[in-house]
Amino acid sequence: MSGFDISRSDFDNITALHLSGFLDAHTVPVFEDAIQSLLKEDIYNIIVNMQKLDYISSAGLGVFMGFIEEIREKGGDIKLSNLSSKVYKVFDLLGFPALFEIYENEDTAKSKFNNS
Amino acid sequence: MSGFDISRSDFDNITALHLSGFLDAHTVPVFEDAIQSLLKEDIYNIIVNMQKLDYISSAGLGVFMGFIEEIREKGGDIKLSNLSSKVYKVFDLLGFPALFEIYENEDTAKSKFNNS
Amino acid sequence: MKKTRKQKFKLKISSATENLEIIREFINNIATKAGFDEESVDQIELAVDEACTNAIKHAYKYSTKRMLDISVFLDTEKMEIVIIDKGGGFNPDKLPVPNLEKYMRAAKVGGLGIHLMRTLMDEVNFSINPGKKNQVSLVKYLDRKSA
Amino acid sequence: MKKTRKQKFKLKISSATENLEIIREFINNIATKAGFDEESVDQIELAVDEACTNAIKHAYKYSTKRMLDISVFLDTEKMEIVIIDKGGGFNPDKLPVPNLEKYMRAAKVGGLGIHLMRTLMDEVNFSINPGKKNQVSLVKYLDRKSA
Ligand SMILES: Nc1ncnc2c1ncn2[C@@H]1O[C@H](COP(=O)(O)OP(=O)(O)O)[C@@H](O)[C@H]1O
Ligand SMILES: Nc1ncnc2c1ncn2[C@@H]1O[C@H](COP(=O)(O)OP(=O)(O)O)[C@@H](O)[C@H]1O
Repeated sequence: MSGFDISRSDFDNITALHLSGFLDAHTVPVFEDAIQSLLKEDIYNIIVNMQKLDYISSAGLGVFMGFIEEIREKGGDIKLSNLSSKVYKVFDLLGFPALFEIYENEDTAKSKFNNS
Repeated sequence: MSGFDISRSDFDNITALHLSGFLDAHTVPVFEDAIQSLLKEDIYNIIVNMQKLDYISSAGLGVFMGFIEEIREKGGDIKLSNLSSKVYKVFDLLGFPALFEIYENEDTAKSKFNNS
Repeated sequence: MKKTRKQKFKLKISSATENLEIIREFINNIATKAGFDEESVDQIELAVDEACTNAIKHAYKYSTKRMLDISVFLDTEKMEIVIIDKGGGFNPDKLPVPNLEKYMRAAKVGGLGIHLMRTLMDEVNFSINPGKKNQVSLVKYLDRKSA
Repeated sequence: MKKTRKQKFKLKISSATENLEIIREFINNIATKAGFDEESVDQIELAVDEACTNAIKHAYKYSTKRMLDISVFLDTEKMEIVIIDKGGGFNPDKLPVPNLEKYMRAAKVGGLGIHLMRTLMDEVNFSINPGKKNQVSLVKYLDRKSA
């Protein structure tokens, strides 16, 4: 029963959110709030690192769909990294890999922001 | 859901049973059978090493009460070792430490057989 | 340690998202004991989460005074989970196939749950009786390779 | 992630020792979420195992066709678990205090369960109605230090 936690790392022009635990209909508001805070600070280059995320349901996937348009309009992006195979499968089942960039590790995700 | 397992190590005149997992009313027959086998082989110097035992209920404690008299009559003993604090508490609550020898580790338990 | 061939389980639990974790572990434990491989267990767990989330959100509109009603039927060939609510119901045949690109542009956060259930499970059946008994049955067979 | 103040849970599960593990995890999860410390959670889990084992063994004599009936009531001050069986009942006031030394000499393997429950929990109450409804209520308070 580990609940859900987010920690944040700020780099030059990129911020990474590290999710851990369970992202479901109960814990989704925590994740939404974290993204909202970034947008309020005009941070649009976002990496969501899921290394320690044990579980995601469609409620969690919804957060990505809910914010991505606004973020891309501002010239930013949400890039995903470090998905466990269990979590990746859920993203994959719904076709997320065609619409979101998913990287093995955070550094690669970071470099993709810098290149663009 | 790790179930229950026993592995056995035979020394000169002592046998150690290593319990792992959950010892409850469901898994008790496995433990009883293991002790029965030892008695059939005329092995009466027994160490029960509980290092990997995560859980014990009164059904598990019953096995000790059920066999100890017969074993001691034959000049043997059941000595306990490596109890986690969680498992020790259950033994302690019912007063087992007054009637069974409980040791921190298997080597000490072994040496107590050799001394006697 | 013999196994019982046929089993049923019934769980009633307050309709609260905070209970999803307890429900998932309960389902996970039964599915594991039933002999499903890890991937199938994960799939069953997620499908049940989606169905319960729908009952909590749509049927009971987050009123934690209502109770979720979850039954599990297990036999040697399959596991069936039935989730019942007494909410307003809906028409499961009229749901669009989710279009992720469209959803993203519209910032739509939902609409994936039932599609997921259908993808994850071997059989998904609804029986809707608004206000009385809306039920979704989720079935997974033991011998089939995961979807 | 707000918490619901008052909650109830009801679990019906085949009366089989193989289900004790599922029951324990279910109880453990609720007790943990309720905010009990680890030692108290362990104590509650063990007391419920003992009560369920008794129902499986004494009330239903290992017939796995019968169902265990477990209810959990949670509020801000305590957790109560009620286990009901419809077996032949017994007189809980006539049980001897277990005498380990005597038990060992007689190779008696049982007789510790109810004593354990009483030691582990803050309140243990039986209400016996043979053949109809035998119930044991196990209560643990949140603010009290473990026994
Ligand atoms: N148990 C239910 N009671 C009432 N309506 C429901 C129920 N389950 C699903 N629905 C309806 O079906 C729609 C699609 O459900 P779903 O695919 O799970 O997506 P989401 O719940 O994210 O909207 C919901 O938006 C809701 O209108
Ligand atoms: N649910 C029950 N139905 C009928 N008899 C019971 C029940 N629970 C306990 N008993 C009786 O009380 C006795 C003491 O129970 P307990 O202390 O748990 O020890 P054990 O079950 O190991 O004998 C049992 O031997 C049994 O005769």
